[in-house]
Amino acid sequence: MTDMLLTHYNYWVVMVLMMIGFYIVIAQGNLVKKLVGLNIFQTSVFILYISAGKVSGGSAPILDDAISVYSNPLPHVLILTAIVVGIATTALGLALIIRLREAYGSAEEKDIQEQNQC
Amino acid sequence: MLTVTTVTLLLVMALALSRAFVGPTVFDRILAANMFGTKTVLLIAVIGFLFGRPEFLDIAMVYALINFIGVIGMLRLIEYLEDENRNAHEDDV
Amino acid sequence: MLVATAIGIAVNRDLLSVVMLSSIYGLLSANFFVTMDAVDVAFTEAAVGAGISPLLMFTTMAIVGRYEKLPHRWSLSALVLVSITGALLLVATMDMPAFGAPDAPAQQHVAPRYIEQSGQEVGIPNIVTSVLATYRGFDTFGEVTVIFTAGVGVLSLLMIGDRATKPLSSHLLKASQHKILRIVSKVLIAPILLFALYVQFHGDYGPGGGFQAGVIFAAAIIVYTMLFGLDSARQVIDQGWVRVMAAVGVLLYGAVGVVSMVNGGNFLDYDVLAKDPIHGQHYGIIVIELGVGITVAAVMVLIYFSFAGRLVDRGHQDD
Amino acid sequence: MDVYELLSAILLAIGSFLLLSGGIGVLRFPDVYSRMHAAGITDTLGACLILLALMLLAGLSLVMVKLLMILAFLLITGPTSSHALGKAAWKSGVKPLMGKALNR
Repeated sequence: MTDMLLTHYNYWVVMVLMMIGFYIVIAQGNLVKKLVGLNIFQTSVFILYISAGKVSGGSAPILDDAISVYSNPLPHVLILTAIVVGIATTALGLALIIRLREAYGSAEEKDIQEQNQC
Repeated sequence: MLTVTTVTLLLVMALALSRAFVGPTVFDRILAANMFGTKTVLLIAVIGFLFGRPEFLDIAMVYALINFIGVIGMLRLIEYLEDENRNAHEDDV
Repeated sequence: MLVATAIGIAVNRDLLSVVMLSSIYGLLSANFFVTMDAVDVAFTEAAVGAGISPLLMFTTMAIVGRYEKLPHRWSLSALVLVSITGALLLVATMDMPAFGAPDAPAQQHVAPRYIEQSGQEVGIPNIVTSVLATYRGFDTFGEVTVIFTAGVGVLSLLMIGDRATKPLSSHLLKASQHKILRIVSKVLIAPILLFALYVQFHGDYGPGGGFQAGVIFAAAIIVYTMLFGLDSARQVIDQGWVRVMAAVGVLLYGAVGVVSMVNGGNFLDYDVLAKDPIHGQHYGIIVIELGVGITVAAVMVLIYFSFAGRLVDRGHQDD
Repeated sequence: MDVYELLSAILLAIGSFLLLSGGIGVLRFPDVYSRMHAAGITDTLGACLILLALMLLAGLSLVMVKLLMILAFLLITGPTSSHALGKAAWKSGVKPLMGKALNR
């Protein structure tokens, strides 16, 4: 068990973060906060990818004669674009929240649902 | 010595983080965030030297810039919010 | 520390502090990326997670309101669901390779080829850039398009009934009091823009590239907007022009692909752009990174402008 | 060369000490303004010292120029953001603790 703890701790950190993000998304009423939760979730996925790409003893993947072991560059590429896409989608979500707030006068999920039922 | 500095920086970051948790006012939190940013700049610079690849200082530079931008943005918007609150109260009167 | 910050975010009710903590969270995770050798990713996360996204959230908050209405309570069913999912994932990790193991499956598929061959095939030292721009050029093209689409989406959501710009509202005029801030940022904005260009064109040799440069460029303009008011920023940078630029970036990227097709290669095959493949790759990468940078910068500026525009408009309604 | 390394080690040590004291100050001081005092001063000086130490390690090269630029940025932005923070706090009506309130 302690063996597992030492070699797999990165996944566990990711998991805890992911679950916190997940919890915020499903349990909180405020839409802005939901988005923050979504961001946490997103970052946890980033961390999962990046930590999967790490090679112990490796160095950053920029070629240099003095270095022979590099970390895996592929996850870096994927995550790099994912971060920028993430901010774009977050902005889209925020814009939606602003419109909802203008339409319903509130950014709480509950209020909006109540108004819809009326 | 570099290692000692790294550990110290991490420790200070933890301290700043706890201030950000307790901080009674918003300004405490901004202060903590700002401090955290400076520490991050230093940490990245020191880590670059520790790993023997000091050409990655660009990142530290980005941090120095972004940190400033972030703090300014927060302060401006807080001012805006305060203004709005005050206006609302005046309307009530 | 990441976990602690995340818990803090979950518990805190004041949205302002939540966003502050999420900014710290961004800084922390970027630190983590640096120690994981992912310098390019740390670069991006630095600019995005710690800078732009909290700013956007703040702006939203200025419009939507600062506090959550409902008192926070622990929702039992949600907690149960979350713990079940967590436990399942935990079981799943038992099969995962150990952290940092060089023989993990992720390390064996195409990555070694990238590391060994890209130096000769593409001829630039930064493997991340060469994979981004050449081996996975299609993906990146798609992602640029996604960003562009998101920008269009934000515009179409927030520009409805775009009111004619009225004179500055009272609180934005108050910005004139920030004398020190204004002077300092006047001094700083030019170096920031210059630095963005450096990041843009140095991306072949060190960490950096179009995505990061675009975000930094946009950040400089956003600072200007915050301190000098939206209207003066709109005078400096015409909004219609920015919209055009967002499209130009994507088109530039696509055009590279078309040109390489005309020259007899495949779509986005840069080998045919010059006499020998290495030079062709160089040209191709520089041009498409430029396209990426232009699009990202333009979209970020547009998004911020439309958010800030809402803020100003609301100020008018209140008056 | 040895002299440089020794010098940089000393600078690093002083810098770390300053940063640590600043961190403790931020945690322990009673109100926003005194916390700002603790953070602002130690931050700037400590960062200066650490960057100087790294510069000594780097020697004359591009790295040194970059460090110099970071230093310049920090020197400009640090005090500015402290100023803005203090001003905003004052304007929003946070009063500094004075006199008897301090002794509580």
